[in-house]
Amino acid sequence: MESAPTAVASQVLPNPLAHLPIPFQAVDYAAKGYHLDATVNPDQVVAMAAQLDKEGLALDTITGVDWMAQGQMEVIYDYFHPAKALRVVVRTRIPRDNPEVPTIQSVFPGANWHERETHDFFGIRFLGHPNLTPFLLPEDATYHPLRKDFTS
Amino acid sequence: MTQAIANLLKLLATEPYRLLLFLVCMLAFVGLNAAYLVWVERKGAGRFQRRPGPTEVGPAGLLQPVADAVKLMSKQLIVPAGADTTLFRVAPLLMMSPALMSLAVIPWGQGLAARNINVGLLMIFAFGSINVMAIMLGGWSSRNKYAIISAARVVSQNVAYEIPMLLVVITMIMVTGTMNLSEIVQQQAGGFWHWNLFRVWLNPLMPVTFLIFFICMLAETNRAPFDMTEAESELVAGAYTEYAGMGFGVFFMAEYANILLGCALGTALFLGGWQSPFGVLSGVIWFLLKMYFLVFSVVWIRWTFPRTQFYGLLNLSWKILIPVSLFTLVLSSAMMKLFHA
Amino acid sequence: MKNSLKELVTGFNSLVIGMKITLGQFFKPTVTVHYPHESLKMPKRFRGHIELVRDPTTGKAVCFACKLCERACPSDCIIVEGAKLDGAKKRSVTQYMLDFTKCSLCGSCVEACRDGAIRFSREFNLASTNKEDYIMDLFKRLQDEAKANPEPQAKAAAASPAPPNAVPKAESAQPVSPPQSKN
Amino acid sequence: MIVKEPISTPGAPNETFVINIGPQHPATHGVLRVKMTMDGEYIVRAEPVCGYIHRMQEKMGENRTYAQFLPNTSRIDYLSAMTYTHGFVGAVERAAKLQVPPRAEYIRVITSELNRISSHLVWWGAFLLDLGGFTPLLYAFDDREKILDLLEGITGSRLTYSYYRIGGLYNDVDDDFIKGTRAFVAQMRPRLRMYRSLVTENIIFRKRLIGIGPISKEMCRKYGATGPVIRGSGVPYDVRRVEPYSVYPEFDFIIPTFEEGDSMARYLVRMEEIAQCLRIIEQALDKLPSGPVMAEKVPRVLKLPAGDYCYAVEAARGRFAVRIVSDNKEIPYRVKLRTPSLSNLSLFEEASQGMLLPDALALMGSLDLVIPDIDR
Repeated sequence: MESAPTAVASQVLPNPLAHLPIPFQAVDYAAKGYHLDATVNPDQVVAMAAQLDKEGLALDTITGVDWMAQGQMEVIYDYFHPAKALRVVVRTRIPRDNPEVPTIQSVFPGANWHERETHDFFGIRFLGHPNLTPFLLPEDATYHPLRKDFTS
Repeated sequence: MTQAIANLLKLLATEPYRLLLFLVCMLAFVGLNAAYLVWVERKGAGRFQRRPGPTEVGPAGLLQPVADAVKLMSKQLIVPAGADTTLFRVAPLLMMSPALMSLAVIPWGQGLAARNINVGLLMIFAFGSINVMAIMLGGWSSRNKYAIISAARVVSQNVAYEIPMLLVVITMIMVTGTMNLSEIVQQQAGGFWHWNLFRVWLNPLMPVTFLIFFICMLAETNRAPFDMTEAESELVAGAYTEYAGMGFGVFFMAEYANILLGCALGTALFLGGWQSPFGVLSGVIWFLLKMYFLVFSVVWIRWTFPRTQFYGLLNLSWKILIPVSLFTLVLSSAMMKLFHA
Repeated sequence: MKNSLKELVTGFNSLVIGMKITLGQFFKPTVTVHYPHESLKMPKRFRGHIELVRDPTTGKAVCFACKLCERACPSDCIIVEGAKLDGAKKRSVTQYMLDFTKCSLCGSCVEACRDGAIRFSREFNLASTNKEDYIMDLFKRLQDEAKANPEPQAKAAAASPAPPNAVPKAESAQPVSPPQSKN
Repeated sequence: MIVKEPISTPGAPNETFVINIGPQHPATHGVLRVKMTMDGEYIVRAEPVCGYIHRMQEKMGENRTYAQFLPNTSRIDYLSAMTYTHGFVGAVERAAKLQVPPRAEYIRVITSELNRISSHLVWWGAFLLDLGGFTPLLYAFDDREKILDLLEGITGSRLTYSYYRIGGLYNDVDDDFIKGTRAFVAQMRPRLRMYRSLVTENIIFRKRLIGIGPISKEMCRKYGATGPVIRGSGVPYDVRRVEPYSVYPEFDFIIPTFEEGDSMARYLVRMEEIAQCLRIIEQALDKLPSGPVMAEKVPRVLKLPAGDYCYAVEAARGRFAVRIVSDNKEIPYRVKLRTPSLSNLSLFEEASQGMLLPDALALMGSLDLVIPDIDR
């Protein structure tokens, strides 16, 4: 009987996007759930998105993580490939007191809602976003519930 | 005593009283039918969907229509702010009355019609167009966007389906040579092969003609699959969205009265009216049996098919039904000229 | 022209087939359960609200207020209090409150209990117009039940679901009604 | 059949009006609101407004332990609760490097696929309801009821199962379940044939779907649409095949795709998927190994090593991915739930432009939305 894939021996595949000028690190899929991981500067995310778009990747989701202890916010862009097993994570860190990052809506129109949601939850401003109004929160919400210092 | 009753009957048989008597009977009949067709519809829907339908009020849910009526009557009639009050209140009545009046010329049995007039068919179609107006006014006056869309739909739908309907009826008038419904039924006496539906020697496309009539009847009464006016997944309840209580109730009853009228007309025109299928024992019972069979088919169709697309509905009328019905019209006139002149 | 004629014929045919199918269903028996008059038997593993289990030998609650369930509950809907009664070797439960308005019937509490002291009840009809009805005093219930039925119900205690972490033993027969062919 | 050109100038401000489809409207099956700017019956702009049942599931995830968050995963997409729980426990197991016993994985596949069928059946009935056909809904619920009975028999619950546990299952299945499932598979096939003749081949139904709401491959990719939506556009993307998880590689099944990209293609994908689910269930029942259903050595107090972990599953509506960010505590630092309906709905605004209202609702129905899945 085959064992479950959670126990597949760890193996790091070579980077299939090595030709791109993105500082990718190949990651063990079985351990992490994605293949490539890159941390870039906030001003590079649009260029990254455009390059990944050319490679035929699709936007999975955008989310944030509040690293309050470090005074930073992390914005995570998840991409997946519609034809092959290739999951790409692009991260960027921005200061927590002024969380701003350019929008990638011009590349992936689907980013619109994910960015609005991330703005809702973390207060991260996506510069150039056409409609950064509350998406899931009430229309008049001014709070950002997923910030670690949020209390209801 | 018996003499008095006989005298009374004789008096009632004279024209003005006869009309009154029939109208009262007709009102009762239509009211009862409209109420119980709702029951039939719900019970039928239940059976088609493998569930029992209404069962709680009365035996087999037979008192359900009464409960519904009491509930509807006890509700407040709300006129929405900004609505055209007069039109809003008139619309349901305008929908109900033509159906009632049209039923006056339907021959239920031999000599059993409120008014046996020579232009019966013409009268039905003259009144028939009024209920379009009623839905349109109801939708327009209630000042609701869904209702207005619905009002626009009902007009274009009914205009489209009035034409093939009339073409079919003109065919029938030509074939039978009369607009008197009683006479049309008389002509179909003597076994089901004499029914207009099967008189293919008059027109080989007679069954198709009946089909067109039936489809148009469904469309004219806004029944599924042509219920564009109250397409609940798009327009909530269409023109009836703002109606509460008996305002809605009258619309609802009028819908069933119109179905009843359509089915009665189909029975008289195509299925031999009160004539028995075997040539003997003709009577009212046959008329009712045939009519209720058509009503059942209407229910059956409603609970089988999804709603048509709006342009699909218009395409069906303008591209299929009108050409075909024109063709049958031409064909039957040619046949008359050639074989039955 | 030929295509549209063909479409007309096949289309009409599809309508006739559809009507045949619904007519076929018309004459088949109904598949519904007429609820207030008849109701289904709840399966063995039905997750209703929880209830305390009585020890089949002593007739008292098995629970000794270890509070594992209280801690496991994601919605904080259980309050357990226990005390060491005079002469008893171990603690026993003195209060067991379930705030059913918060409970999401997830079963974490039953799973957390290592001694099988709570189980799911088979109660499904919990409708009420009164919110207080849902603040359930399970300990009182148990005592009421013990008063009404002093014989310890060995059978009821055995019916409590096996702790999920245990090696599954042969489950007793379950009233999973085998789907009957109805088409 | 679709009429593309509006009669008057589309979108001229004095020609348009706004209607609300939702949040209380028969077409939206939940509390979605679509603000439609209309030109007659043509849609100039349809803007979905979400958040009416937002419950902040992700914040709840930061407040409770992994085991305590597990019941929440059943309540995101209540129609395919099994697959969502699978995604969450998968992520935790991946992080904790737990090895799930094969019997548990097989039962997960069987129950997930049963749940997928039940989800598709609800969609099928509700979609037909959107199109004005009421009866198929009841037939679908009749069949779904049998699945719910089976799942209730083993999990004790009919909708929010919470059946999977970190490291295995809540409970083992019994013989009744296996027998019942086999019986269900056997009698579902003729039902599918009945559905085909009653609905799929019906001319009215076909006319309403063929060519309506075409969505291109490119649009799916740009919006991140997954599941039957992308497969209906001809892309064979299925997490079960592309990023295999659990024991799916051991089964022989087809990923149905249709090139047309219209509502009919999405419909056919789901109907074909039901048949494929039945195949998977049959194979899994045949191969079902014996053994425990819970991993050994699942720590009572679960702390995941610091780092972030993803796990994606193919839910009934598409790709559901969980991202857990851990800081080596009992409580996750961050739980991100990537739900398919959100991405699938986000393309509606672009796809519905210039459509007629009933067509747009047919398109919306064919996206198979579950609103809590969007709002979370």
